[in-house]
Amino acid sequence: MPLLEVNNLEVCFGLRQGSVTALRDISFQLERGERLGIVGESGAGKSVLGFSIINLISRPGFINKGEVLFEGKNLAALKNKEMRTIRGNRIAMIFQDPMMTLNPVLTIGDQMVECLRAHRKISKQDARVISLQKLKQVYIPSPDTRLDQYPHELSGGMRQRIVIAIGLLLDPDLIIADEPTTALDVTIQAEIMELMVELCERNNVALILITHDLGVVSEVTQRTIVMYAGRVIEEGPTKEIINDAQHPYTQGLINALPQMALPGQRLNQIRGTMPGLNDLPSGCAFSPRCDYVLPACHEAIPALTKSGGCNVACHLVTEQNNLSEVNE
Amino acid sequence: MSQPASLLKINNLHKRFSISGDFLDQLSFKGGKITRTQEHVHAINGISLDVKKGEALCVVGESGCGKSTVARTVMNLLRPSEGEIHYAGKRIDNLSHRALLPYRKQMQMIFQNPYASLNPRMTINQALHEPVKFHNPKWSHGQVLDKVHEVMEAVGVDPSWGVRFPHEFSGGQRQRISIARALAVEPEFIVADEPISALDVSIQAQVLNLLMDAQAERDLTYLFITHDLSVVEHFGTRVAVMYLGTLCELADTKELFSNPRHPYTKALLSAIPKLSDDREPPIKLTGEVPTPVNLPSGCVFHGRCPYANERCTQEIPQLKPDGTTMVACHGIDEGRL
Amino acid sequence: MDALPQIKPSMMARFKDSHFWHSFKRDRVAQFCFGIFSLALLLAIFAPLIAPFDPYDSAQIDIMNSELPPSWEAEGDAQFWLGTDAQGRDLWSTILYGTRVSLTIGICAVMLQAFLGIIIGLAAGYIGGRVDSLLMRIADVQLSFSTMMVAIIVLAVFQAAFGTELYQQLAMVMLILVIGIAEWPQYARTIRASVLAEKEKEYVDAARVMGFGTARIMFRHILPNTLSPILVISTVQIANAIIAEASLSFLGLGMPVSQPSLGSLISSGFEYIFSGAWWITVIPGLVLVALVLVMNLLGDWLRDVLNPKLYKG
Amino acid sequence: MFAFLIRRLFQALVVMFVISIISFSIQDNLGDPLREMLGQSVSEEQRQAMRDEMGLNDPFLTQYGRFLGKAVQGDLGTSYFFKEPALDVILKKLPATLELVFGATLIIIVFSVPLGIYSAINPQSIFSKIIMGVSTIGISVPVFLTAIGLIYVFAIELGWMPAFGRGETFQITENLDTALLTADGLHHLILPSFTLASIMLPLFIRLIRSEMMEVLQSEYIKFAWAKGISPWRVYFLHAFKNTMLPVITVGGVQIGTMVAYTILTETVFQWPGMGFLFLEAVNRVDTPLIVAYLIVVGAIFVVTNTLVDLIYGFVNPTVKLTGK
Repeated sequence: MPLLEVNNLEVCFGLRQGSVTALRDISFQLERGERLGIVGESGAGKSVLGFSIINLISRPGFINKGEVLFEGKNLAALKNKEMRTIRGNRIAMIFQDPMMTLNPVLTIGDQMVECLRAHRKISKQDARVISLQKLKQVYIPSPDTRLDQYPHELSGGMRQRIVIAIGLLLDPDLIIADEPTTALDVTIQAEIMELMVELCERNNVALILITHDLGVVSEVTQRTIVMYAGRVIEEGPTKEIINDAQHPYTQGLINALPQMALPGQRLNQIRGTMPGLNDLPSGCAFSPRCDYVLPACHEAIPALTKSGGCNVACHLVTEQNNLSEVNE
Repeated sequence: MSQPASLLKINNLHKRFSISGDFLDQLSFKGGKITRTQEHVHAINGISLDVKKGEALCVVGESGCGKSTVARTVMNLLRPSEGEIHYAGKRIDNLSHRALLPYRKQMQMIFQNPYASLNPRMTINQALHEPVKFHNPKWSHGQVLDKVHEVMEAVGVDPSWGVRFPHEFSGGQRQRISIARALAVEPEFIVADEPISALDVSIQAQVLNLLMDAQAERDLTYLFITHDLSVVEHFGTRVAVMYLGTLCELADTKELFSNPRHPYTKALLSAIPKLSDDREPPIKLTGEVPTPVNLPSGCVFHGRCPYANERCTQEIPQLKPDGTTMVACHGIDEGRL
Repeated sequence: MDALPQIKPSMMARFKDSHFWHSFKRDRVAQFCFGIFSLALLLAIFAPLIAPFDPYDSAQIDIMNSELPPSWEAEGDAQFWLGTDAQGRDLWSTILYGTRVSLTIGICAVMLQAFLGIIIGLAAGYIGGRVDSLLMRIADVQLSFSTMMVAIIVLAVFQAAFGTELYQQLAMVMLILVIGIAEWPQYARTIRASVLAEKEKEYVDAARVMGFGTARIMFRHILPNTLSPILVISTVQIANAIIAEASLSFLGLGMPVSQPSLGSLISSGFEYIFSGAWWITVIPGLVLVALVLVMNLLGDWLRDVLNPKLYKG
Repeated sequence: MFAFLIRRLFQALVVMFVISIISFSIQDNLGDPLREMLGQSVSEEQRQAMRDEMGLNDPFLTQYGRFLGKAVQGDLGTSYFFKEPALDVILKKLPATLELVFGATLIIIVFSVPLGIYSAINPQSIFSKIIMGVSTIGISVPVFLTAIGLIYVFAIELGWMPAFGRGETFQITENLDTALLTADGLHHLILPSFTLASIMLPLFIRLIRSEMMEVLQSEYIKFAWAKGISPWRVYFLHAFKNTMLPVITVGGVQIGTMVAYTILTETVFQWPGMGFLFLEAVNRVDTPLIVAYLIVVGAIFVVTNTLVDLIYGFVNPTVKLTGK
């Protein structure tokens, strides 16, 4: 049994103008200890996906359809009280901006101890000892003084380590990290990413890394999901996606990176912008920006189909595969 | 290193911000005595740079290194605490508002946040007309209109959209409009303060290409501020690397990427996430980033530098040539690195 | 990219297409409140034409008619729809004139507040530094004393100094001045906060880089962006000013009984409430509450629609 | 801490200076102390002599200096009406006003916190909508109308409550009594306290609600949920502590308003406090009493504002009162 299995997940936001579907037909699996990247531009729905796994989408969003099976248990159908025993305990979450994630009026110690005591019956002293140990694991200098400090007394990189330490407190099986290094500097980002990989490997923790940065994904994850306008458009081993992307959008995204063009040359750009969720074009959402558009692209939404080692949602790829099959 | 071709020259620039509040906040009661202490953020500590005509000089550094302060000081949005700024041979940092006006036409700026850089209550037309009219008061309405159309087309924005308000556009489009506004007064020098860092990857490429096209067509000179080294490789003629308000290294782009000298530049380059599998592991920097309030003595980087020695903790390194590169490092000076 | 209409939209078309108008069309409460407020405004403006009696004209008042209950009560007189007050004035006419007085004072006082507050707030926010800290310190002290306190003290002192007679002649001007001046910090702080938030935005830097002058940036670029909070606060401030006027009149520091506002009318009726003449207090009281309530509801609605919380920075 | 103290001290001095100038001008210009003391029958010459003797013809600054010197010693003149030191008269009435403020504050805290939090947590529930509706009506009803309404319903129609006065009091010392320690006093206190609370209560409910709703949107609350801690802890520790910061600031400002409204409340209920006394003094042109009231109220403001700032610094760890 996979650790996590998401089946046909659909998430909607009920707005005054009617409901908007933010995620459509999302399915994927995650094995124990596996590191999965979810890549997409802002508005693609990647953060919403992260939050819907632990059933913590902010109002007015809600899971409309589908299931999130964690060790076979459907989290989408759990009651709040049961869900609470999983959040922070079996599944931990790391947020984007460490400056905003920690409560400014509580000490680091308070915020760690309360998390432990919410899930385990232990004394405050014992909880402090465990907290201290986890702070050491994330290489925080002089950890015992940190416990009594307030967040505003620490730097951004340090705070993100503390957030990671809080995530690790109860030895979870899965960590969901939502753009954990976007708000940090490059040199700090490299450190934090290395730390996360190290910790995941050492404790056999699965990781879902949500990011817009293909570079980070290629360094950290084993498998990658590419999202566009609320759908999965390509899914497969990270190496294959980076080196041999099949979906025109993924290709465009990779080619647009400055390192993919020759120094001093114009960059390869994708034209246009991602459509809003409430004015999606008919057919494939990428079709208005796609250079290889087929008539079918404007009519039907392509389904995720197997192609090589990946699953791709693109009419062109499907057609080419069919052709080569016929030829053989 | 002054050359006649330099358009902008920054001489030993310092900028400090007081963070001690007013006079009363600065007083404290220690050991029975009232003492007055003033604390400053040392945003820029003695930077000298010159931007040559027609080039794109990139200033790179992490948050808090003072790169944006350099941009804002150059544009006279801030007054330097020390040092001088010369534009086309004339000192401009001490000019009055009125005396600056001709330079405002020649120097323009593009900002980071496309959502804040356009006035939400002004249509695109208003936003573009106002500066053209202001700097060319003798122009007829038709001339102004022509100019506005010309720049809108140049940045790929349909002139018929001019009646709309900024909130009706996406981030990338707004950034195009901001660029159009800067181009509208026909400047020759543009300071771009992180113009693409708030945009999505696929849009970043569009805007970067636009800036490169504009440079080619209009013979522009850029001072380009960014935290993203990978962008610099495409854009910059030369690169200046900043750390904690000081200049570590200044080199031609190719030279910097193929042969970085300063330990900080090396670490920065190695930290860029790469798509290829075969890259070396990033250089690990130890220690915390110091705050610009209490600057470390000596080389500002010594606390995190793996090669720091006694001299680095005491003596501030000067920018010295090493081949074609200028670098401020005792290790290189001594031939240790 | 999508096709767009080529024509330049007119002000009216733009207003009709705005979020503001759309939410107004959807919101029944807002429409109702706006209706009531407009009605009150019309009644107040045309009070001399509508009112059956002139309460300021002593020739029309007969003391024999005093304390008559409303016409639907057993002892009511059909001539006086809402009954009469203790001096024999027709209550309906007096309420119309009272609303006129209350609204005049409320609106004029708020205009004065807005004038002072916008100028001080803009200056403090944009210029900053010493000017800012001095102005805001004064505002803090003044706010902590509260408008009511300042108004009561100032009016009490003036009343004692002028003597009651002269004071009553000047009452309306005094009320407008006192409420208008005492409340400036509310405006100034709101404007300053939004100016500070706006000043940080890059469009202001862009304007400075263009070489525009301070006045042009302050009034043409920043001020229009602080209009939302100004509109919201103005609505609520009119409500507050009306309450303040009523309270001061109730204490006998406001409008005289001969020229009653809603507050002084209620005050004059309070003595008779124990003897059963409830209408002199209750009816103007209801009018006052209704007037203030619709202003507050309109303010709440505006706050939701224009969302000036965004300007908190 | 040092800067804070200096600034507070400075502010207090400025406030008291302004008040003293105002007070002195009132004393100087309102009413003629000689007429109050001597009556009409004294000749003009005798008056001039008296004026010289009393220093009433001295330059303004000399007179002001003398006034200040006396004021510092607690001598604010003698009330014309009570023929007693004005400060004593005021201070004797102080407990009654403080009782009222205390009662109202208690009501405000007891009701606004739970109601505000409830309506922030369940903004869509019917009960929240009722709370919000009632509180909008609440801020729209002037305090004297609330008072009249309460008297009419509970005192006249139902007869449950006394309509006015302070009832029996418990004498602690000769000049200090309290209605809080007798059943009758407490009974009398109920309506005025609710009246006084009625202005602030809706304001605080709305403030707590909006601040709490904003806090609940924040990242750190989302993170607290993601940690799986109990809702009770999220709402009442994580969210509430952050909600309190702006509420304390506003609360400090509102204390002034509250004291101002004691004047109205005391007038309607004929509650024998400072406010009622002040209004009587205004009508009698009892200048020393007016002055004494101004100075006492000014002192109360300065003290409470300092306290509020101290509490704020205590709750908010990012503000350091203890200095660098």
